[in-house]
Amino acid sequence: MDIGLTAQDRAFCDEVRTFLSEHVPPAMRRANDLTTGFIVEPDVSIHFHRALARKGWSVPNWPVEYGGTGWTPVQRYIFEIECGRAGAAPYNGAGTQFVGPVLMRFGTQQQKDTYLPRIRSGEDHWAQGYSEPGSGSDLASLKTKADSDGDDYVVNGQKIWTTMAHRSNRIFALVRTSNVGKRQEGITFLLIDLDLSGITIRPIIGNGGDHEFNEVFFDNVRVPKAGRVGEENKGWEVAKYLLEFERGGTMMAGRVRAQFAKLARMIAARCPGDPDILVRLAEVGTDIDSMEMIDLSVLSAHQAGSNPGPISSLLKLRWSEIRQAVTELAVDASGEDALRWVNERPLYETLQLPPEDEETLALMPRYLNGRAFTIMGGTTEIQTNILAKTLVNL
Amino acid sequence: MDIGLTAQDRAFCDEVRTFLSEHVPPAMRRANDLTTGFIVEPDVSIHFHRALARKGWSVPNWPVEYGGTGWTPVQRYIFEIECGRAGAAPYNGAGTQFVGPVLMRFGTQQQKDTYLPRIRSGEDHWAQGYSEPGSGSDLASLKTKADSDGDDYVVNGQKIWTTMAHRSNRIFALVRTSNVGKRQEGITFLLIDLDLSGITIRPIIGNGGDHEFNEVFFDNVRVPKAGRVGEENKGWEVAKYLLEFERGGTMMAGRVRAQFAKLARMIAARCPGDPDILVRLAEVGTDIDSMEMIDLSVLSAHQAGSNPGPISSLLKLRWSEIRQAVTELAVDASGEDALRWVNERPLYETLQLPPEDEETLALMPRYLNGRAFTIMGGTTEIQTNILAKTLVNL
Amino acid sequence: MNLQYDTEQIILRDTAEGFLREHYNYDTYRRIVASEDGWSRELWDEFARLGWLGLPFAVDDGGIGGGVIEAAILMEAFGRFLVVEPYLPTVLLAGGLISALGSAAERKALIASVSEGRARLAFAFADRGTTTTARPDTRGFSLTGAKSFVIGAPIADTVLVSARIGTGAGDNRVGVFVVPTNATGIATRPFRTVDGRRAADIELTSVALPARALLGGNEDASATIDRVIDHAIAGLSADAVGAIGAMVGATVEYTKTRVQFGQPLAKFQALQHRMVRMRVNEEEARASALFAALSLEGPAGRRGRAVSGAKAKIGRCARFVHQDAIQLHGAIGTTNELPLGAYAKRLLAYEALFGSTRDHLRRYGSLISKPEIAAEGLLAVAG
Amino acid sequence: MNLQYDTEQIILRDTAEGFLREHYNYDTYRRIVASEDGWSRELWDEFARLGWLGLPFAVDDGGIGGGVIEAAILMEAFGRFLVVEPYLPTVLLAGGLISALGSAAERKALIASVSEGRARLAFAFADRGTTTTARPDTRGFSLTGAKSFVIGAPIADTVLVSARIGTGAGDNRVGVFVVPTNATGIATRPFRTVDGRRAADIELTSVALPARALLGGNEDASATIDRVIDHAIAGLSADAVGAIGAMVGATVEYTKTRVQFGQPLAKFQALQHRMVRMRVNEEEARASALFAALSLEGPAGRRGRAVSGAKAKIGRCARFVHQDAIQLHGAIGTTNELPLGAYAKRLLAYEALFGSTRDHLRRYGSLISKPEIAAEGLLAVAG
Repeated sequence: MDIGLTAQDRAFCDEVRTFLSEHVPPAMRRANDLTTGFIVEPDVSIHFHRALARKGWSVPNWPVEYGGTGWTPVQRYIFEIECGRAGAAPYNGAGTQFVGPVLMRFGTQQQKDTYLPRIRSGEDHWAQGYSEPGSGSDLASLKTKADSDGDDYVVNGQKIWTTMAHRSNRIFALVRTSNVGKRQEGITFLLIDLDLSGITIRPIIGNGGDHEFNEVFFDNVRVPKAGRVGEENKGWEVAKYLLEFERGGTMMAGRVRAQFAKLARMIAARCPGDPDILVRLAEVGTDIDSMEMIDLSVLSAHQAGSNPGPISSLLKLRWSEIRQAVTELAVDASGEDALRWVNERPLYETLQLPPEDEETLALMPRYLNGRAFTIMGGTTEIQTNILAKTLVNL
Repeated sequence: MDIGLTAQDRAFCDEVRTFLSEHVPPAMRRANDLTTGFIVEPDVSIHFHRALARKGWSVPNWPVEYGGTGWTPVQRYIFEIECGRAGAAPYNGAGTQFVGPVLMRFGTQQQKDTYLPRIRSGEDHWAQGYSEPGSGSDLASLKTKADSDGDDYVVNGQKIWTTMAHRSNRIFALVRTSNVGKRQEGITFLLIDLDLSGITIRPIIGNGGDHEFNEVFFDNVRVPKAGRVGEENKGWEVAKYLLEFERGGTMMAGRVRAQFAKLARMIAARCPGDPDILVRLAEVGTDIDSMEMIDLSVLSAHQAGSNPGPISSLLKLRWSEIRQAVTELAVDASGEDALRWVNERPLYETLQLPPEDEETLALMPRYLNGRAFTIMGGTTEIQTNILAKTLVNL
Repeated sequence: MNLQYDTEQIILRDTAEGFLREHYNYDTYRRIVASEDGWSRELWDEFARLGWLGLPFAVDDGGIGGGVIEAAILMEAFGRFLVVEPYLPTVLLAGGLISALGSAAERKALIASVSEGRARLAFAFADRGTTTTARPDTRGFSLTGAKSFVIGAPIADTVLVSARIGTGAGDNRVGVFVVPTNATGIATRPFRTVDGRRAADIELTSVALPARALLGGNEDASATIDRVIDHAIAGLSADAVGAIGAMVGATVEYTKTRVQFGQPLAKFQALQHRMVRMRVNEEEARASALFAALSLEGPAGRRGRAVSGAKAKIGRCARFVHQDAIQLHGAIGTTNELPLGAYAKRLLAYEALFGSTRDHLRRYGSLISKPEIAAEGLLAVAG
Repeated sequence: MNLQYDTEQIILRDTAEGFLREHYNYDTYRRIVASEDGWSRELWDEFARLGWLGLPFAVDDGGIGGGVIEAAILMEAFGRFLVVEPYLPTVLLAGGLISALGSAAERKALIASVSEGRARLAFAFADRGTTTTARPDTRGFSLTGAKSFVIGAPIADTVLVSARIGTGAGDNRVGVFVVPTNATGIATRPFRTVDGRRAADIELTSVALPARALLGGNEDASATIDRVIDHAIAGLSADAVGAIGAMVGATVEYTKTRVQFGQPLAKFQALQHRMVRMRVNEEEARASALFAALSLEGPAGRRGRAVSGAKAKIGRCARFVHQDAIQLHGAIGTTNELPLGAYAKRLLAYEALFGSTRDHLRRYGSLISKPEIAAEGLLAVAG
């Protein structure tokens, strides 16, 4: 066993740092620091994505033949850590991490040729159309229906919690194409252009004051069947494959470490001597260390070609809680000042204060929005139910 | 509203303090301080009980006609607090709090005449025979059977977790007299002399090293039917009435405050400056205050003749957790020294060390035994199930 | 000892809740919070008409003569219905100071204007950096200093300012001054708070005041200020209890109606146990707030133990409840589509105002760590 | 980076668990703990025969040449099977010091006697009150001082004692002395520990030692002592992970068989969720212990961060698991009828030995509060 980096790894790390120092300008760093939602506005992150694309790094997790980097798991891990540290803003994970892999596995040649390059380049921005008002944790109960009509499906219904739909030009959605048999067996996976007529988007404002979520209404929207991924009524299989990626499949360590370092800096400046704040910082730090170690064990297992087991739900469960703990401690460490509130978003466009005051104004919104970490992408309760079966064999 | 004491209350308080200063000798106080189990050995507490009996205070919660004190709820509360503060060791709550009230409600005149005076005087020491190896939380599944045979029941089976059975001369037990109909409808409540032939008692040693629990085996034990309380097969009704008393019906504040004060003294001596110990002490203190306030609201409701509602399970739930928190903080505040261990019990008979060293040796056993607070008398999980129905109406 | 509401108190509670249920729903709250000033004059006038603005003041001063329990009942209702009007700064803080420190004349004048809804006041007590001082001069006093986080200041016409009136070393007497917010030398930097209220940082630069601006006499007002702030904390604690109760109730109702996997969420044991804990926290919080209110008129030491204990305990209950309430609601709970988020923000503000949960745990801890105090029952403590 | 056990390591784990499963069940544990000395010579000899007592030592010194991972594997097995023999004091602490400080001759002599099971050692490092000092004299050294909580001392034939060898102010060099427990001037007050082990407080009064009693040379051994103690903590952490795993496993099995209200406890969702948390804690604890082991040979700062981090994290996991394991077992879990209580006691000892969870949170906190360290990934940290 060893937990060290090889000479190549270190060389790679230097290359990444050089790249980031060139392509993460202060403005982007500031936007990242002052973003109170989950996602930095695409009009900011697109520039970084394009730079990555030029370098051939925009889809590192894809196979080489599709424009992937062919990095070892360790290299991908290094990339994540360094991006986090540099304050680089990721662009549209829904496209690179969900749609891409799904198309490679289930897509037609034409779908691959059409969409993959546009994800790589950042031309397309994808939204996810899964949840519905009545179908959250119980996704299979979804009702949005797609009726076959010639070469089209006619889609009627409503999706909710579609992150950044108002910034996207396309959406992938689960729709009901049959009501016979098991609920899971009547679901189809559809790619839909958001500019089609009959689609309306209603914003949903989070407790943190940010507009990231939306309701998307479909009123007799004609979607070409060419947009269907996999066979009709076989969408659940596609969805399950995709959910695996959503549940912590991505490496969190980079992003969380960056937030944690920011927290440590804030505490060092604000209440350096405070004993219980220090102890809580240490608790979060040790939580991060142990979870990152579990991440690395997964990497190592992958490298060794063995299956890490039912660990993805555990990663989702704990990383989401740890991310909340970071935002919570930040609020507690700032006392009364954390109560000061500004309505306008994004903060980096409205504020003109000393940096530390600006960051203080971001803490409470971030805490409030962060309550969704343990809800979105499979609630903590659902993950726990899954783990009861898969990890504890109950 | 007011939370003050009347002049009479204060006078009463003085009377109680005077009585306690005379009848709680240092030896009893020490025994109380160094007892690591739940209950001070009867051979110690009997002396206090006799003194109470002489004063007419040995069964304060009983109606006056049965030798009760006729105290107001506030006076009983004061008595509890002062007894705790004085380090007075209560004697056989099973007799005074369970058997007594049950006999007054369900007992025959002969049973009352026989047993009540002996409980008042302390002549009898009662044990409780409820749980069985297969019947814990699910009490109604009990199997110990009593077959009618002339004027006797012939009892066969096994009880477990019978506290202090090895120090008792009598036991009240739930036995199965019928297997037809609902499980609850075949249960009978029996009073049994522990010196009857066919009874054997096996000690169970707690993780704290104390012998308080026992298994009691019944092998063709002939129990006179005169010992039956209530009708045959109606024992469940009796048991439910009694459980109400067990679930925090007694006022905890006195005992807990005494333990808490001891903890505060220990911390002041051992780690006065330690910030997180102080914060944790404060957390426990505020928990105690709020629970005591709930206790007082129950008192006040009783005084006003109104029903406090489904609060007894809440009291059991939280007081048991608070008592554990006190023992846990004591262990944490003593660091490595809490790991020092002595096998012999009771400590007050074996130890001859400086008082603070002696008390340190009691902390870990007390913590370990204390894990049973949230299990005995209805587990936390059972209380929570009950509260889900009664308090939250789910 | 008697902890039962009397008939008048039950009527007060029912009237308050009845009025607010009818006139102060979530949409009202959102409209008021979104408005320029962040308060509703119409509702403020209603509060006056209902006698709420004069509730805690002596009848002789033109008040209703209500006590600490009545104030707590009203504040709990305000918390339950998200009322953001400046009741705390105007009535509990400033009003409390005026009743305690003001001369008969000052009380008559100021209390009346408060009770009738004509005045909105604030109390600037927290110094930012150096101590605010009142230098006596020929025409009266000259105030200089900086106050931070003055709740209600942006919408107050008058702000009470605490300042050192002591002259020379060793003399640290503090006085409270009645200062019109438009006086020259005052710079107010207003801001919104997370729970939709208004507050401000205030800069005072040689603010010239007449001698009569000093509330009451020259005696040190420090002890009174501490007591009034404890009253405010107790009131805010009742407010928090109202918000906690609302969140618990909303969660129970939601889980009974929200169906997933073919049954209401309320049927899942894991969620039932969570909701039991929420209710238990509500009960504990309510009991703590009551103990604080009932101890307000006792000696300072016992008052401090009860008030800091309540702030520390209720702060922890509030944290637990707002987090679990949102979690059990799921995604919808993280948005402003439901009032849930507004309650969470109100409780987060409660936790940090007038000293954090941690601060009060420390204050309580230093008092309770004396074994003789730790051993005392609450009756003895409060009696 | 590679975190997979290699074949030898898997074999070691399986042999260890296999042997202990067969020869070290709960009854064995109870018998040994109840015995006068609190350890079994027969089993100790078996440990020697299996090569466990020489495992971490260099082949040249007569050891097996195993590494930190091998030691961790063995310690985890010891924790899983409640082994109370003095492996930690003899092999990890004293043995570690001897390999690090001893001359070739000292290593040959002492390591051999440890590996072959002939010697049981202890390390007295914690001063009670004043610093233990070694005064040089004509015949060698004279040791005076008091050491507290010396694990394994009552059953050791030799105890290593740390003492100040510095002469004059500013010179705080510390040396480690090899002291026979029967040397004159040594007073040993033995006691049992909650987890059934033996320890002692040791008084040293002018204990006369030959010059060769000083392990190695005159250089300051402080840094080595810190490193060896970190090794011991890492080993003890693996032991704790074994005990945690055993408690979690026992609880899952018990709830599957214990039937109440007509179904196994394991079917109740509330209990399922608790057990998931227990397993998650087990995984986190295991990961932390692994990170600590893999950082032992790195620079002191990184080693300290990993070891204190592991002690702090695993301590919290241990607390959570032992409490929930007992609660889910119900009454039987609070008694010595099952091994559960013995595991709980072992974990409680883990939490308090070599610095409490809180102490290590503080040590870790002071290291991690530097943002540049907080930002670093573990690979970078350890690499």
